[in-house]
Amino acid sequence: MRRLIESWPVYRQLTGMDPLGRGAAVKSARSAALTARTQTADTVARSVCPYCAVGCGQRVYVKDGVVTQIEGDPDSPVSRGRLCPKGSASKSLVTSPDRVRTVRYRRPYGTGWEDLDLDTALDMIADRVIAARAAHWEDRDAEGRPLNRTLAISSLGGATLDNEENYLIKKLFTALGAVQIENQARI
Amino acid sequence: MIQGSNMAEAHPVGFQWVVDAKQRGAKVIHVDPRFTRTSALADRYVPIRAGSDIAFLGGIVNHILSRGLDFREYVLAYTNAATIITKDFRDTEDLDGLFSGWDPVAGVYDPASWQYEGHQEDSPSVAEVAAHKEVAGGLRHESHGAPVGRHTQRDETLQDPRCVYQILKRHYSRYTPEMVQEVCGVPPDVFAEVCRAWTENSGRERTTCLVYSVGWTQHSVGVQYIRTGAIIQLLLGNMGRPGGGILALRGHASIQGSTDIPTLFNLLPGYLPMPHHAQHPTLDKWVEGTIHQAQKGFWGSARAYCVSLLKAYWGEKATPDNDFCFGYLPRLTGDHGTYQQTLDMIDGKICGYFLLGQNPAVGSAHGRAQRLGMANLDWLVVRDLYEIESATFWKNGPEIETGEIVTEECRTEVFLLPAAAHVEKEGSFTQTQRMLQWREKALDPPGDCRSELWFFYHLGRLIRQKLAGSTQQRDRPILDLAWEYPTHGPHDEPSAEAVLMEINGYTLPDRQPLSGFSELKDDGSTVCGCWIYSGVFKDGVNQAARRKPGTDQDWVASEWAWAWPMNRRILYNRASADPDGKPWSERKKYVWWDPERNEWTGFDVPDFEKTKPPSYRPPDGATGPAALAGDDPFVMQGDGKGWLYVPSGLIDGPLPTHYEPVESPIRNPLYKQQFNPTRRYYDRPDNPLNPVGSTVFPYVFTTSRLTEHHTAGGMSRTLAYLSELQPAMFIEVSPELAALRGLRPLDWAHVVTTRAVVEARVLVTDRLRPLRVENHAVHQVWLPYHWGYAGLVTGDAANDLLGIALDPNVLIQESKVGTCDVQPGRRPTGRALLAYLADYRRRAGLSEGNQRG
Amino acid sequence: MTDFRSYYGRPVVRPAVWRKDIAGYLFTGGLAAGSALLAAGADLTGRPGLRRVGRLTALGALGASTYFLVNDLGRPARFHHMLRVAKPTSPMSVGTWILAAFGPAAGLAAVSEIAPRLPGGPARTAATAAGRAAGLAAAAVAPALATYTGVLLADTATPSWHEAYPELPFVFAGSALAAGAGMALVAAPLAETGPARRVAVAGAALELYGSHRVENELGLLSEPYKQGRPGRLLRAGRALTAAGVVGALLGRRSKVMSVLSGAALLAASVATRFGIFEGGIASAADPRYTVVPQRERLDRITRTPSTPVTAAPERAPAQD
Amino acid sequence: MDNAASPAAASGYADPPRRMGFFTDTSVCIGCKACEVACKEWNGVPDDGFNLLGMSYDNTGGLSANSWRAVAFIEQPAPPKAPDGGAGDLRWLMMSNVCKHCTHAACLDVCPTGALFRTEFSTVVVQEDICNGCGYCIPACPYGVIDQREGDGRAWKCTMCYDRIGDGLTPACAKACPTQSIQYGPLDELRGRAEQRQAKLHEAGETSARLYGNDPGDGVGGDGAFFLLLDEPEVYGLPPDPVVTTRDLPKMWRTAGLAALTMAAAVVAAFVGRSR
Ligand SMILES: Nc1nc2c(c(=O)[nH]1)N[C@H]1C(S)=C(S)[C@@H](COP(=O)(O)OP(=O)(O)OC[C@H]3O[C@@H](n4cnc5c(=O)[nH]c(N)nc54)[C@H](O)[C@@H]3O)O[C@H]1N2
Ligand SMILES: Nc1nc2c(c(=O)[nH]1)N[C@H]1C(S)=C(S)[C@@H](COP(=O)(O)OP(=O)(O)OC[C@H]3O[C@@H](n4cnc5c(=O)[nH]c(N)nc54)[C@H](O)[C@@H]3O)O[C@H]1N2
Ligand code: SF4
Ligand code: SF4
Ligand code: SF4
Ligand code: SF4
Ligand code: SF4
Ligand SMILES: [Mo]
Repeated sequence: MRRLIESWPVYRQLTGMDPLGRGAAVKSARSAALTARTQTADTVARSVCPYCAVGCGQRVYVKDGVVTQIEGDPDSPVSRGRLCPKGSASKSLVTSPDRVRTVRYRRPYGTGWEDLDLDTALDMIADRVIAARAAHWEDRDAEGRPLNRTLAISSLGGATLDNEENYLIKKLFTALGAVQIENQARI
Repeated sequence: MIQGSNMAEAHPVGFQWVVDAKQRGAKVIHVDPRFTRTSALADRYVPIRAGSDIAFLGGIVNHILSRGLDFREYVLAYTNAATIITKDFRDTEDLDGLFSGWDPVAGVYDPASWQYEGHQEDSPSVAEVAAHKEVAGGLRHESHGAPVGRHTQRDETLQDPRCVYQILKRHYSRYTPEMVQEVCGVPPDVFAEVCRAWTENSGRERTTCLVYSVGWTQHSVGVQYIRTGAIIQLLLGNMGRPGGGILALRGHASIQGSTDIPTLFNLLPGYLPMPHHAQHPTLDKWVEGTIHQAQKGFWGSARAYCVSLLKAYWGEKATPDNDFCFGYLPRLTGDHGTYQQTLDMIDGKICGYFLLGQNPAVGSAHGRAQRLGMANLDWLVVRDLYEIESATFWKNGPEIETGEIVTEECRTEVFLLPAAAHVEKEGSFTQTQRMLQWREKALDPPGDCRSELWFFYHLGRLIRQKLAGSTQQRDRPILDLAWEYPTHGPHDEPSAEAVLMEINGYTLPDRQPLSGFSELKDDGSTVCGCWIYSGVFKDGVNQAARRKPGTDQDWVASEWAWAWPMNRRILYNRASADPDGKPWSERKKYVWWDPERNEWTGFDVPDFEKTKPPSYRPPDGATGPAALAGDDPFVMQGDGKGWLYVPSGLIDGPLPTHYEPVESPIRNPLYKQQFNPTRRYYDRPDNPLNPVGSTVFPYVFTTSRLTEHHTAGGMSRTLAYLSELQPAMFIEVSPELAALRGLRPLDWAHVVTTRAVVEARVLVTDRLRPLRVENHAVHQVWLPYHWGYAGLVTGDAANDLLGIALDPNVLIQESKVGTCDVQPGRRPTGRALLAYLADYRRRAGLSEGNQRG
Repeated sequence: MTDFRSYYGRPVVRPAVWRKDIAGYLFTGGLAAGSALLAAGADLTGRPGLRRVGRLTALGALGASTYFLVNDLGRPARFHHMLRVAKPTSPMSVGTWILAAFGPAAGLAAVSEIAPRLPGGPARTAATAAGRAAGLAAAAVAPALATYTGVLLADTATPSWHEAYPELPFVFAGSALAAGAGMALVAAPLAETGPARRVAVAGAALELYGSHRVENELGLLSEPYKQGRPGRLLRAGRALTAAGVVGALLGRRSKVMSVLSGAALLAASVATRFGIFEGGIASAADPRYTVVPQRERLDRITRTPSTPVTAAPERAPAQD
Repeated sequence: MDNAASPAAASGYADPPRRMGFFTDTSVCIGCKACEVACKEWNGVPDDGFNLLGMSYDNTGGLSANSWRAVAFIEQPAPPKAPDGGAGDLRWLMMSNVCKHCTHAACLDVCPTGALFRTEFSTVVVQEDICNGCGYCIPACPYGVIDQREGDGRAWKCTMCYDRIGDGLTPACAKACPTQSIQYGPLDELRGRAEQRQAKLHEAGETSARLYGNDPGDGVGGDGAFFLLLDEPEVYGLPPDPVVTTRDLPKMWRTAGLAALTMAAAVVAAFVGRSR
């Protein structure tokens, strides 16, 4: 009871240094306990903004398996901790409920999406790649010079991806004889 | 000097350095068709007609040369100004817009007459040039310049009429301030101010930095825009020096990386060419194709780079006996670029398409062609974070509305696979200054989301598994592929560091990481996935992951991440010192020769052999790096010089020349030749162009970006916090044009080209203004290209307005300028839209057989 | 009209988000106060009919007031947070405590009206005494209840409210008296309405004088009270007040006349409150009323006229 | 003056830390709106609707319960050229508006629940666990800052990232701002810096530069978040000479007292006068 009364701001107004009830007397327990959630994160990863080529440094804070904040990395000599609106929206980019999180499949002539198991999808894609190569393989040109390729497969994209990813993409496609590999550098 | 870039909006955080410089007293000039947020912060904004930059910059070259304002010592020592050109060379000034060697049948030049004197025989044949054009060979020169022999004839007095300096002077003498006004719409007093500012702020004590980005590249003469900028920067001695240079602001997070380790049809990692069926039948020919035999510079070791890459691809299977599996590489026969592919899809030539974080339905030129192409595939794999337009064209696109795509009749099988986001995987991005920055993984991706690394590793594994035992010759390369990477975690994620290690390179058989490309061997004893990245895993340490705080370092901050090549932050930095190796000025010192210690030293890693003194002169017969003299700073160039004049390697000529964009309201005021004669254009009924000077399409439009959105919108129109900031597709028009066409603020208007009609809300603004060009007003309008039909905020895609016409050197589309009509109100819908367009085409005099007016 | 510059014609200060509840509360609070005062007077002067009407009205109006106040809260369930603090700088806090004092008193007074129905004896006596004490207590607080609302509105950045701070308490005091009297005229026995008629006259005089000043003495800031709906409301209020007073004075002997004039006074009070309320909101919604007086004040101080106005290039309309 | 320097001390904090504030230098603002986004991401503020407003590039439309930073865009003819030439004949002004964290904060003074309070850093913060949505703070603010959130009912505005600064961090908006148009720090330091910046701009011929809200002698006792502007405040949607409404409160109470007495007297007279 006493505690209750002592926590009553009017009481604190009357007894403390804040008679007008402007500051200390009216601060709530919640306010008193506030801390920045970055301070209580489980882990912090040093990352880089996924949008543009400035390459601003980011720190990614994770709590209970969820990204709770992404902000500029002050250590970065490129960005000095700053981020533009896009970089600042990175948390939404990662956590948005609108992100696709499961495989979506549209069958030929289909009118809507269907669910598909990831492994099945991978398997189906592998089959299609193999079939396209087999059906449209070009061994040699008209003069008998080697071509070793297929023009039935195309790929586009890479500028949002990691160097390691682009490396594997180019390596695999090249070994498969697919040459029509392109990305944003062309546009 | 910011031109062709909207740095404050497209690279906002980079722009902090411009603001800093401005506060320290730098003057900022912005040259752009429209007043942007960059202009708002500039000291001087110069409005220019879109597509006329060469005339503007050429005028500056003329200003410099006619007054002798060049940094003569630098120009003489470090550029090819003194080099003599063949006597057969004829300029556009002599041939009304064409250089000598034009072959109208092949549509390319025979560049023999452009060569350095004595190098005529080095010139590629017309057939080779034509092949080069098809495969965008120019892009290779991003890193290594064109092949040219080392010995050149020079006139150190610069008086010889055939020396580059004099040729340049003659070529640009007609680019007078009056001509600049006539072509660009820039008044002479404003132009004079720019000339003065640029020249006065260059030289020994001062440097000027030039910034461009896709406002320059996306033109049918884009490469030559940049070339003109390079000429000015070389003439004024701004290259290789701190505060100088040309800052090409690149686009996506790792667009630089995806060019270095290219997912591009014509390149292999490190700008090695994809072999061409005719030009590169053998390993030797292929290696030769990358360099000139007697070339100076670091391309001399190309064989080691090539062999090490083949070793990285085919591992133990690659042996000297089988030319390191060179035969496994697929061959190019011509243009396999993205736009050619699009048209091939329409023509039913392509079965399957992978979209790996790209959204051509909105982002690529000629959106309608993109979507019709995708609707004509057997299968499409879209890997993305969001349900983008390129994954939903079969149910939501504008062609559904017009009936050109009918869902029930569209056969394309679509797999939309969710991608892992940047925090859900580890790996490196290469940012715009060639710096690789490693990202730590923060958490696992949710649900079915996976990295590209995972997808391709396992796809490869699965295909190899399915093909195991195949005796088909075509399956050898995939079965022999070195495809073992350690995996970890619940999803068997491959190790990105293991891949980076392969990219860096290691020795065989003991797998010791290499510390740089100079350690590469051509005998198969080294593996290296991308030679220019060699060193990123030096000492077995992931150098890209270095995170020494910038505040704990000097201003070059070379211990933050890692830049290629060899952690060098400014390229050609040897030029920051004078020929004797002393800094040009104390204020601007960067890298210099330390005579005490007999080595190059400074703030950065010297872009020069560390112990080669300035006085070094190569012995006769030297090639490769050894052929570079102690004062040849442009170490990747065939002659070690900065090229004012490009004798070899460019499709459209050795000197930048003003041509009109493929769609222009006026005739070329300079020459009879209207367009870039070598531009790449796909002449087909579904790719019509607006006729030159058409009164039906009287206005100029340009398309670009907003701070608040990102490219095709998949990463911004999906997010509420960005969508609300720019919630609707709009068009900016000047008050004058608004009055002319009856456009009212916030009302609808629609824009028409021969390809499409796009509607948008109207923003009337003084930031756009009509320019007086050739004595009449040219009205320019501007459209952001971020909108599409998916996402939280939707709108018509500006790219539908564009046709496909490309720069001949790199096959980039001209999306920065076109002509159009603008009308008030919303556009027609459904079938009526097609009729409306057909009527426009008819009025413009375009019939189905006549696409070009 | 003075030229001024603004940001696309957008308001500078934010109009109150209060709904009609608060205008209603201004009226019911005043009615409660006026009635409580009349009831106390009637009690002391032996006018049970008038007393009863006063007490019951006070309670009813108080109930309505409470409803309006709570209903207007964004988080009604947190109404009690008002009692966390006692802040003299906050008219709403002061008002809360006034209501807290007035409410039980008025309630008790009203409940005591059952006294006559109680069996005689100590219970009835006690109830009567308690009723008197409570009624007097309520009456003591009533003037504060009636006038603090003037401060409530004036203590804002809403230009035409703030500028009217010398007038508003008087307008509201008058309006409260007139309303209380009006209710008495409607419901009390004709014979006991004498004081109510006199109160009506006094209230009307205060209200009319005050609102005349509000509408005419605030310079530019009077404008919102003269235009549009607020102007119509205030004009109606004036007409009704006048009619009510005349009726009150002339209709001494007619119940019908009394009821009509009482109703007119009540309606007048409603109209005046809503007029003042909405006039203030209108003044906040137009940047002119914020910018021009401040700019003039600044120019008076610095004596350098502001940058000449080149018609601002506001090509776009102010709003979507 | 002492209390003005540390309103926290006047609000019951013994030995408070230095007063923290914002200096927003609009002359380097690039209108990128990172401040708006960073604020929303940190504070979980809902979006403000997708409306094209046609107010140059401002589609936020000012501060609100759902926009605690809002960037204003003004396109206008450039003032007469500075000696060494200007950017041309056009100017595009941008300013990131925010709560001023007034020294004399009307919102705080009028709040009947104590939800609005002065922190130890002298900032003004709404306590979301206390606010009952009475709405009084809203018309009280002379800058039109604080606002009620639809569907939520409570009042919201910038907290100067009370949770962050308590841990020694920079507020999210200031941290993100690419050009440091928003500077966060001890208020007295910021005031000094601002004066230097203004002087420098004047030297450079940018004579339209002026400080706003930096003067502890102004009608609100100076702002905890003040600005360098390039035109009159009203052009940016700011009041030219705001005065905290509670400055007149004593007079108001006196008037109310007088009115109350008048009222009481009138009633007494009505009963006493005739019954005599
Ligand atoms: N906010 C934001 N930032 C981005 C992106 C984004 O979408 N949004 N995208 C990223 C990507 S992928 C890229 S490539 C970069 C691009 O960065 P930028 O190239 O800066 O972007 P743009 O806005 O396309 O074009 C720049 C400017 O070129 C101007 N321009 C158009 N035609 C001409 C011309 O003929 N001459 C001259 N001198 N100027 C012309 C346009 O008016 C525009 O202001 O930005 C990256 N950063
Ligand atoms: N008219 C006109 N057209 C233009 C331009 C112009 O200026 N004017 N600019 C051109 C330029 S420079 C460019 S770069 C293009 C850009 O055009 P696009 O690249 O087609 O557009 P983005 O929206 O950036 O597409 C990238 C996609 O990658 C996804 N993504 C992001 N990260 C990942 C990841 O890790 N993995 C996977 N699988 N997906 C990911 C995003 O969600 C997004 O949908 O547009 C070009 N088109
Ligand atoms: S924060 Fe902005 S500027 Fe920095 S990398 Fe990201 S998108 Fe580019
Ligand atoms: S600006 Fe308004 S909301 Fe902010 S502290 Fe001052 S009065 Fe309160
Ligand atoms: S709305 Fe909330 S913060 Fe505002 S005055 Fe009322 S209780 Fe205080
Ligand atoms: S200080 Fe924090 S709460 Fe205030 S505007 Fe900035 S980010 Fe938002
Ligand atoms: S973040 Fe900084 S530069 Fe960007 S709009 Fe906000 S204040 Fe201006
Ligand atoms: Mo790009």
